[in-house]
Amino acid sequence: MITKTVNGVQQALEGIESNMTLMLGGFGLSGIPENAIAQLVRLNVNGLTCISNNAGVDDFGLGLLLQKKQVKKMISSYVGENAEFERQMLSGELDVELIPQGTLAERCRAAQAGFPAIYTPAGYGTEVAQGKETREFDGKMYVLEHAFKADFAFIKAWKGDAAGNLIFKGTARNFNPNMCGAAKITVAEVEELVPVGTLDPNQIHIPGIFVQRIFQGEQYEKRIEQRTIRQKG
Amino acid sequence: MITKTVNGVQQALEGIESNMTLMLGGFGLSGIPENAIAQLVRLNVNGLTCISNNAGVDDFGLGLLLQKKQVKKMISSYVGENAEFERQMLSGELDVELIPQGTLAERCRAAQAGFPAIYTPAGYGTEVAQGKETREFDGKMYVLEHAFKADFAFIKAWKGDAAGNLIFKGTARNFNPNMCGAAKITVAEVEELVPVGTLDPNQIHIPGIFVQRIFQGEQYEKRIEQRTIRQKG
Amino acid sequence: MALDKNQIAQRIAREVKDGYYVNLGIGIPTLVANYVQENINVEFQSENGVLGMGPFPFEGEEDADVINAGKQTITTLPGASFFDSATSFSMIRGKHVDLTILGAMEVAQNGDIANWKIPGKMVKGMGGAMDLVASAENIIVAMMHTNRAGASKLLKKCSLPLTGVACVKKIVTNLAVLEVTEKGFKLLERAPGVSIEEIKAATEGSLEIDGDIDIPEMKF
Amino acid sequence: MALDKNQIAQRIAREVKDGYYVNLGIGIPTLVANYVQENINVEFQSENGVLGMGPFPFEGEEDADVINAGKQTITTLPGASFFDSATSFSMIRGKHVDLTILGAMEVAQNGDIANWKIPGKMVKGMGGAMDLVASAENIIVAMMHTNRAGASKLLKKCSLPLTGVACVKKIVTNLAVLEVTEKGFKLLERAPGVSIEEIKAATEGSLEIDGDIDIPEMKF
Repeated sequence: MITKTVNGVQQALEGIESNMTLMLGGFGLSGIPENAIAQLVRLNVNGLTCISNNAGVDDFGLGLLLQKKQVKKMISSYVGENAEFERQMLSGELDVELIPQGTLAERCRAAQAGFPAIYTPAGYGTEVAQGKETREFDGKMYVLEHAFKADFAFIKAWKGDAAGNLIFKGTARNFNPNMCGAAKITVAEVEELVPVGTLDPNQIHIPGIFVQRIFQGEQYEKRIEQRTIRQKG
Repeated sequence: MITKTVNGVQQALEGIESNMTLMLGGFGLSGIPENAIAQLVRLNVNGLTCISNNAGVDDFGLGLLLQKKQVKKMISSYVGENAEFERQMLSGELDVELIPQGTLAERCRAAQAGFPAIYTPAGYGTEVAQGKETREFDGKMYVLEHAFKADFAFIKAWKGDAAGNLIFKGTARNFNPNMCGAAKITVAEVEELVPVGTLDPNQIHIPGIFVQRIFQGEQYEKRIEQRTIRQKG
Repeated sequence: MALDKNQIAQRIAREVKDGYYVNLGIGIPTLVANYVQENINVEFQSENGVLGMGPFPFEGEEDADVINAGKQTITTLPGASFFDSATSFSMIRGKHVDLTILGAMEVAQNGDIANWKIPGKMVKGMGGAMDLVASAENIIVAMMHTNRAGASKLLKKCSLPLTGVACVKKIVTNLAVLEVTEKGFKLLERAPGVSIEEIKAATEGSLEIDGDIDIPEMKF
Repeated sequence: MALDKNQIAQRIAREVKDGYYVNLGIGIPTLVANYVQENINVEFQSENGVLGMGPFPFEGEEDADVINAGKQTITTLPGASFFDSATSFSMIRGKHVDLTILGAMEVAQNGDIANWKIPGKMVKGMGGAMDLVASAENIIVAMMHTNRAGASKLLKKCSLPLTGVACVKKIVTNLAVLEVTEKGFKLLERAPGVSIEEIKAATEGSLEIDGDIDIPEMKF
């Protein structure tokens, strides 16, 4: 078995440099690589391009990197919950490329799976398709979208083992599996690193081959953005 | 919850007609839809186009359909274990389109996921690419391959529930998940139909939305093609 | 009398048929779930990766790992499943989701929709909306007939950047139910007590009316 | 003396490095697993959907649901995983598999490979071979230097229909280890006791030899 375990978040992020392109899993604040983000803040690398569906909130998630002006460009589908983000975007400090959510997922998957580009109907006839090749198949129009190229992918999983195998929980899965193996180096952090052989080979969401480094995160806040409840009875 | 359960294999195959295009899961004889194949033989539909990685053996799997000359065309990656197949192919009775295994999987997945076509490097510069569009991305050449269009997909899973959720076992998974939702009607047969709520929502390989009909197969032979063993001690 | 948001949702719920997989956008569409007929089977998909969404959790049972696309804590029903984002949009792009209900800033009489960007204002992004409108077979828009300034949102041509082209099939507003046809917005139903004249006045796009007297009031 | 099949496999095993994910084709490549150094960590992938393959099962422990791409019953090792065919070829196409070892009917001096079809004979199909050779960064061919008729299998140009173009990096035969370079087949090693003249005679393609005396015999 090939071992992917590293000794904590410091070793996990070795090789990170300013101006790199990063993929970060998560939807809203759910399933985000909290420990890797904290380490990016500590390392104070900047000029980063971040591929992530959302941009966190002011004081959590990618918002922490934005506060410290470490991000040069965001590639996201929705960035609506972050005042500092808004300020930097409107002032022109931050470059933002908004792309459809399904296109974001599939450009990651294309990188993971060795496809150079995909044809998707999303965004045809809109400004998202401007400057891009479009093409008709069976009477429907599609836009050619290219696979992402990233240096690091930061993944948050629920459980994992030393072989790099990952299991996700609930909707914290989201983009995480699609980003595994989609960058030069995939770093997975897990809530629980379990002994090899504990995970059922039949029930592994991401085989270890897609992961280069794995560690158990020191702690997880797992903040809830919209706490919606109903009354009992 | 939307219920997909049908009353056995007869109801599962309602609507099957001669000259249809079918997808059939399985690799070798592992994970093949044994009950659906038996019913296709009973219904005696013919002129079928079968998309399936392999063609079974003389007296099992798709070989049963070939024996009865129900198949007009096979789209497969490897067909080497079947004498009747060879006879029909060499005599010109059977049309055979051989395509790379990864291309087969991804043309199914494209149909499932609403992609019209994909660019794959497999087969570039070979006769597989003849007459097909080729294109360079980043200095590497790719072949444009189109999504399959099929009438029925016959899937074999290990466990499933009335919602159509499926779990596969071991390497019997193979093409089965990629064919779910890739045809107009997806028919899943399972070894065990379990009560809804039994399957962990986190551990479902194929969500029920990709399946139209599900039933528990009457019996499974699960024949082994190459029984390889080692000696104890 | 014009409908309120809950009544719009209630009217749209009648479009949700037995056996439908449905994706609900944020806002009025979310309310539709409250009004779906109890004797039919429907499953709600949320594009962040869940099928078989249930109601909000009871207090103390919220799970940060179980949310919907609006980032709200949710529960799941028996038969539910979780999956990754690529699989989620395979369901959408592959037309496995039967009905998409979403809000809009503008709809054009050819079915174009604009609902993600107002030039000069902070742009939050399209999220999954562009994938949904580019792929869904059946798209219903839930919105007010006019904007806050009183201007029609049913236009000859959208003025805002588009989310998708020629994709909207039906619109339910506070005033009317309309179908997008080759001739423009075909008036199907009026809100109770709302006159055809009122609807005409609030619709900038071409309004197609088959015999004025026959336009029925909405039923719930 | 020319190597036998097991010795070819044994020599190739030296090319398998610590941390490699390896895909082994049918035939001689399958034997490579028996000779991998014990002190390194390697995982074997089989394209039908398993990573972390172990040895054959003990009698009575065969499982029809656990096979390799050769349709043989296998076992899995701790840390193994099962997956679908699309994911399997994502590993291959996405260059996550480090090394592919496969057999060939012919290899050309530019790295072209032919191993799936002989015109006029029954064609069994390419299986996963075309995906493997089109994608792998590192491809080693294991084969006899000549065919049964004694003709060279290392050619200027393949005569059989190709499986892939300009993809083979290294060839290990019963006579030699050769690298595919811009100048042709570069002779790296000789089988013990096999002369350079013998190798020259058995190689139809351009053979590049850096100083005749220095070509070492293979080490195992």
